[in-house]
Amino acid sequence: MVILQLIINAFSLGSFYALVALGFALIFGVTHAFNLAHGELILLGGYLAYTLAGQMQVPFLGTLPVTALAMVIIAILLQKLLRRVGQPYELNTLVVTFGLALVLQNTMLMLFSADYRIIQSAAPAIELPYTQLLLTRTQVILIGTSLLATTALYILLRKTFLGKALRATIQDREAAKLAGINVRRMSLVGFAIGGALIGLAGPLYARTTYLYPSGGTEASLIAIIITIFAGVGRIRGILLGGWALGIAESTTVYALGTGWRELVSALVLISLLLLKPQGILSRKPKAARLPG
Amino acid sequence: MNIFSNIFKPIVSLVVSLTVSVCSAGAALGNSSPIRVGEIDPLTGKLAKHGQEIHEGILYAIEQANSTGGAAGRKFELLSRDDQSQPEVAINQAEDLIYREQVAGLVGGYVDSLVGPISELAAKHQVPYVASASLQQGLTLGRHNPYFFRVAHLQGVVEPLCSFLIQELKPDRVAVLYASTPGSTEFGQQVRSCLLDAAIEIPIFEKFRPGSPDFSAFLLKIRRSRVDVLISGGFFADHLILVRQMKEQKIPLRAYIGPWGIAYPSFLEAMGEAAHGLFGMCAWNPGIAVAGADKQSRAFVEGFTARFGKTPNTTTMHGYTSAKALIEAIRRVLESGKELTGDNICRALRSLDLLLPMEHLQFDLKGDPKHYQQVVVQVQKGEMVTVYPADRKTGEIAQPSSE
Amino acid sequence: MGAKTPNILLKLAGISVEFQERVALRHIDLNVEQQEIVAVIGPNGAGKTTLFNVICGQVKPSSGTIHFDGRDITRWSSHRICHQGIARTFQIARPFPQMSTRQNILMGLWFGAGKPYGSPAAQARAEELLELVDLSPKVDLPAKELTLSEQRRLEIARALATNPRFLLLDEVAAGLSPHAIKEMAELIKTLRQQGLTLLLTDHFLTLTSKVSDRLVALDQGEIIMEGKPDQVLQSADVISAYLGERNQERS
Amino acid sequence: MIRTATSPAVLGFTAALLFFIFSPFLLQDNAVYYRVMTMTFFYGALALAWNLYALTGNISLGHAAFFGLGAYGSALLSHYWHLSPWATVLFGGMVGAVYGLLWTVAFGCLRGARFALATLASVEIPRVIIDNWESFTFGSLGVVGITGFSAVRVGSVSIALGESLKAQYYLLLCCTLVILLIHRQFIKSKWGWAVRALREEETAASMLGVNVHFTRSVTLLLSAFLTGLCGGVYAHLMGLIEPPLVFSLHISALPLVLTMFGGRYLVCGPLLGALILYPLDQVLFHSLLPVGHSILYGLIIIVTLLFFPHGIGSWVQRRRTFS
Repeated sequence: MVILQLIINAFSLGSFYALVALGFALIFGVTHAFNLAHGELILLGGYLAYTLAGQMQVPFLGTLPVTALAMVIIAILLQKLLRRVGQPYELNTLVVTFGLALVLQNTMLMLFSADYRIIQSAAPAIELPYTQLLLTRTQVILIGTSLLATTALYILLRKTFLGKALRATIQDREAAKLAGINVRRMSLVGFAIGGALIGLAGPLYARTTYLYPSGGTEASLIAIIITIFAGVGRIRGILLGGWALGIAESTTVYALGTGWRELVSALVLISLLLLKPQGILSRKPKAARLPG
Repeated sequence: MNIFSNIFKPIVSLVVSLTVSVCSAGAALGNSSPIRVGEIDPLTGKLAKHGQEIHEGILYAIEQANSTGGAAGRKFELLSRDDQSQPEVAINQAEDLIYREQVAGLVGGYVDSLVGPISELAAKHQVPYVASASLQQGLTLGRHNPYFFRVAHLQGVVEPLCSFLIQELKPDRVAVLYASTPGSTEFGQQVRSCLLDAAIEIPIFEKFRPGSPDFSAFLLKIRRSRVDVLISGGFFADHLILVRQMKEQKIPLRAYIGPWGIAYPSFLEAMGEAAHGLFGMCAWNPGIAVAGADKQSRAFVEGFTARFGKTPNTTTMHGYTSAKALIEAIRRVLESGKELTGDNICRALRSLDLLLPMEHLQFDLKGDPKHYQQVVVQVQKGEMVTVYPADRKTGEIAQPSSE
Repeated sequence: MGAKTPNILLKLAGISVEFQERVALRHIDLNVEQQEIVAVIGPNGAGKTTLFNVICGQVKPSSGTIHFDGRDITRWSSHRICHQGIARTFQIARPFPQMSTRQNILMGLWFGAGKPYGSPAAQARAEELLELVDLSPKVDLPAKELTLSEQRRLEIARALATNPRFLLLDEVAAGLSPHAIKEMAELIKTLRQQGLTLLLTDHFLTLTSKVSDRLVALDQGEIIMEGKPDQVLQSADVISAYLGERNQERS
Repeated sequence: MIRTATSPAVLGFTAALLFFIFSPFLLQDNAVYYRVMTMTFFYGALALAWNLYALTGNISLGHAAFFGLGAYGSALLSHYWHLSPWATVLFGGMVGAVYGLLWTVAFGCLRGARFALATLASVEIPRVIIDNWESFTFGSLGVVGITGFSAVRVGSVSIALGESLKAQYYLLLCCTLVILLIHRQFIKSKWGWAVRALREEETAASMLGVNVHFTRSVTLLLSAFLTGLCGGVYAHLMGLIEPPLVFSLHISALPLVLTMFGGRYLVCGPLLGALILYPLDQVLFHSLLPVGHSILYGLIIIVTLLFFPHGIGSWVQRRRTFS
């Protein structure tokens, strides 16, 4: 029973990680912009939701569309800024967004003060019938939202024309250009969708952990780790990667102790990078990369 | 030398001295010029919350002193600096305050590892330093530093907690979770040794990194090993998650004790109902003051709330107390007509005997406070009730309502 | 591998390459004689580039041996193979994009032939090679600003700078105008006269049939035909491999 | 290699060097200047050491591992065996290099984002072990009271490196100059060209006779050694270390930012970044805006990178990249 409960908790933690990562993964995949200010944007979304929920009494789920919309706008502004960044793009965006992260962090410090904010959920946990397993409402929302968001994104990328163009851009920018895809517009679309996902993650972040102005670094780190973990452009991999990390961490804490959590996740990550360099879902070995 | 000065003086002033003129209006030491007090705190970054609380306490003490006429007709001026929780930054900023801004004394400091280097700097430049929230024993244990004072220490936390556990709660099995910071680690070790002395079992003794987003696996372990008391040496934010997950998972505990971070009005506000029954510790809080200082305490709460628009808490009070000590010492030096030197201020600090809301402030020879003692409080229906020690009790221990 | 035949420079025996799921090369035997020009032809995905990669040490064969000038070089790494006198170009040109044309060639001279960057010998040889591939007017341009065909020529010059005895040219004719192909053919013949042995691949057969002594037709990782250009090009197997249905599915 | 006429960069460098050598004679005992500049040189050295490996095109986000191991190696050796700091710092460098060797074995085939991430994760391994091995490393309590640098006797003069800020200033200036010299020789030499070739096109470089694996590995070892050395110097300079301090993301990220800001292909680029950003932040921004100093810092980084994608040095030194 304890093990099952552990697994439920691990899945919810993993879903949380995946949600935090989704926006980053999409933006990185489509545009190769390495957005270190990702965590700060999530926090911004979280603060927005906190304000809505606290001062205007908007129900929690009602804050999600508002923050998503707001973050789409901010992400588009970010794209306009990053468009000016010169080559090498990945590295330069990394440094520029590092600066942006500092600016955002301190702006939030001034706007929202250094106090910790949390969106409380008053509802008690649901006890699953015939077992003693507990499922809290936050867990339900986390697992549900991450599944929904992943599925929606997956369908968007696989089944729609826009998605196919996006996917082509993720896989090979040059080839996509040659195939007549407007890569610049795709990058705008990528940022917009990424922004919506960030807006979705913000309120959940505020509900699962807490908001404080310099907390964005951790969120960014989680996002980067899960993205590379999953393999760039693999949406289902993100959910799997999040779950894998959640399970690794939970079992470590349970079996070894809280102090070893970071070590085991680091080891899992490194071994995955070495054994499956293309991501958790990959089957092809890396030699296949060579032109044959 | 002359040639060099002619060529390099402009450049030197460009790089270094220019900034002097920008930020400080020249540190003249005339008789009517303000008395400069320097403060170093983590104003940004992860510890910004507590750093800013200390800052507000210090600022309030300075403003209060100025509104009552300053010291011997001179006003106080506070210069705050951010240490970014890094020792080299703390040293740079302290040096800048001492050398360029020529402050009369230093206050502030939240992290032990930063208080240490600043105190050494203070000794080197013979400037008094009154640390606001320093705990570790090592700081005052080794080399004697006559310029270092602090208004808190770890015994003031550990001793009341241990006797509360042993005399009042009498638990069978205790879990100790502590943060991987020097202060919290030392706390964990001392609590363990006093519990072991009292033959109380400690099935779980673990360290964690502050800022973890999830404790559910740890809580499952708590449930499995059937501990009845959890002592959690984490901080404010860690309690937010840990307590909520504990309530959600319905972990059966007789007591949850968090020495840091629970006894804060903002914590009670953030947690709401979920905070009911938790134990915390504090040196002061609105309504909790040392004997004889109730009136002073109420005045502080009123004044502070009017000034900053929020309720002060124990961290604020640590900042206030440290600044108050320095201000009082400076005032005594000036009023006795002596020169305002570091040595004179330190002498005044050592002979200080002040009744403040948080403690009856007297420093011993090492610079430690003589009477710093925290109390154990329990959150009962959104209020903090002092439950230990007996002479400061305002209510009885309530059994947690859940389960 | 018996006694060394004096004329054979490169000898592949039973080379197979497998990437986890598919076989890229199956049991290839191939001999190239001194000063011979051999062309490997075949449709896309036949394994031509993999064959080059195996010879140059970028892909390790799962079985078989490679001998060069009597030495077993099977598991050597690329840079040692280069120092033995093998040089190559790539299907998609890979110049050093930020370096100038001259610097690109100087790299080959320095690391491949041991002629230090600033030395007069290196400078002189670089001028010579630039002349040879007709890039003299573009010496100081960054390589990324050259046209594709110029990049290919640069790559040949850079490969020659390592002072090779054996040169592998991957898709030499791709993207070249008929005029440029003619020039390339001349260049290849000149190189052979200077004592080089060449192995080419050519997808469209436009160049190879003119210059090569021998054609090797590859399909699905296997040699299906080998011989004089006319013979091979008329073979039904080769034609079907090029025109076959399988090939159309791919595109 | 080939020296053209004295360029503005060489002039600028000489002027700056002369300034840093002689400025203490004018400033007498300006403690702030010494403290800040000592740390500036320190971060400059760290950035130079970091950039050595970044020149191979693989960006590391895990140099804090070398730094922390260097700091702990040095501090513990000094604590348990009371060796001279000079010896322990060298040992710290070697500990860093040993971990670098592990990297070359484990991460040898990783490139780009994957490499960056693997290095980022690999910082946690020594950090968590040191944090939990309390009996030997003192765990989260950190190592305190690390002895400072011992006095050096030059002829009849004894220089107290442990106490004198001026001496520490010159010590760090010398360290940085040495690392700068290594960095310069590295960029200008055959080795540097090999590194540049494999950065721009690795497969082609290997086919031109560059031993890619060896070049990468030795470069990493050198970078790790120098970073470990810096860690050791830090431990003795500060007198205390804790796992979160020396294994922090800050230590990994700051060299990257300073280098990108200064110009990562320039001989002096990383140092230039440190010389501009660090004093500006510490002396000016901190005192102007105690709470918001990072906003100014961040804005400067954004604006510079938008207008000078190759770093501010590219403006000072207009595309004088290598030769």
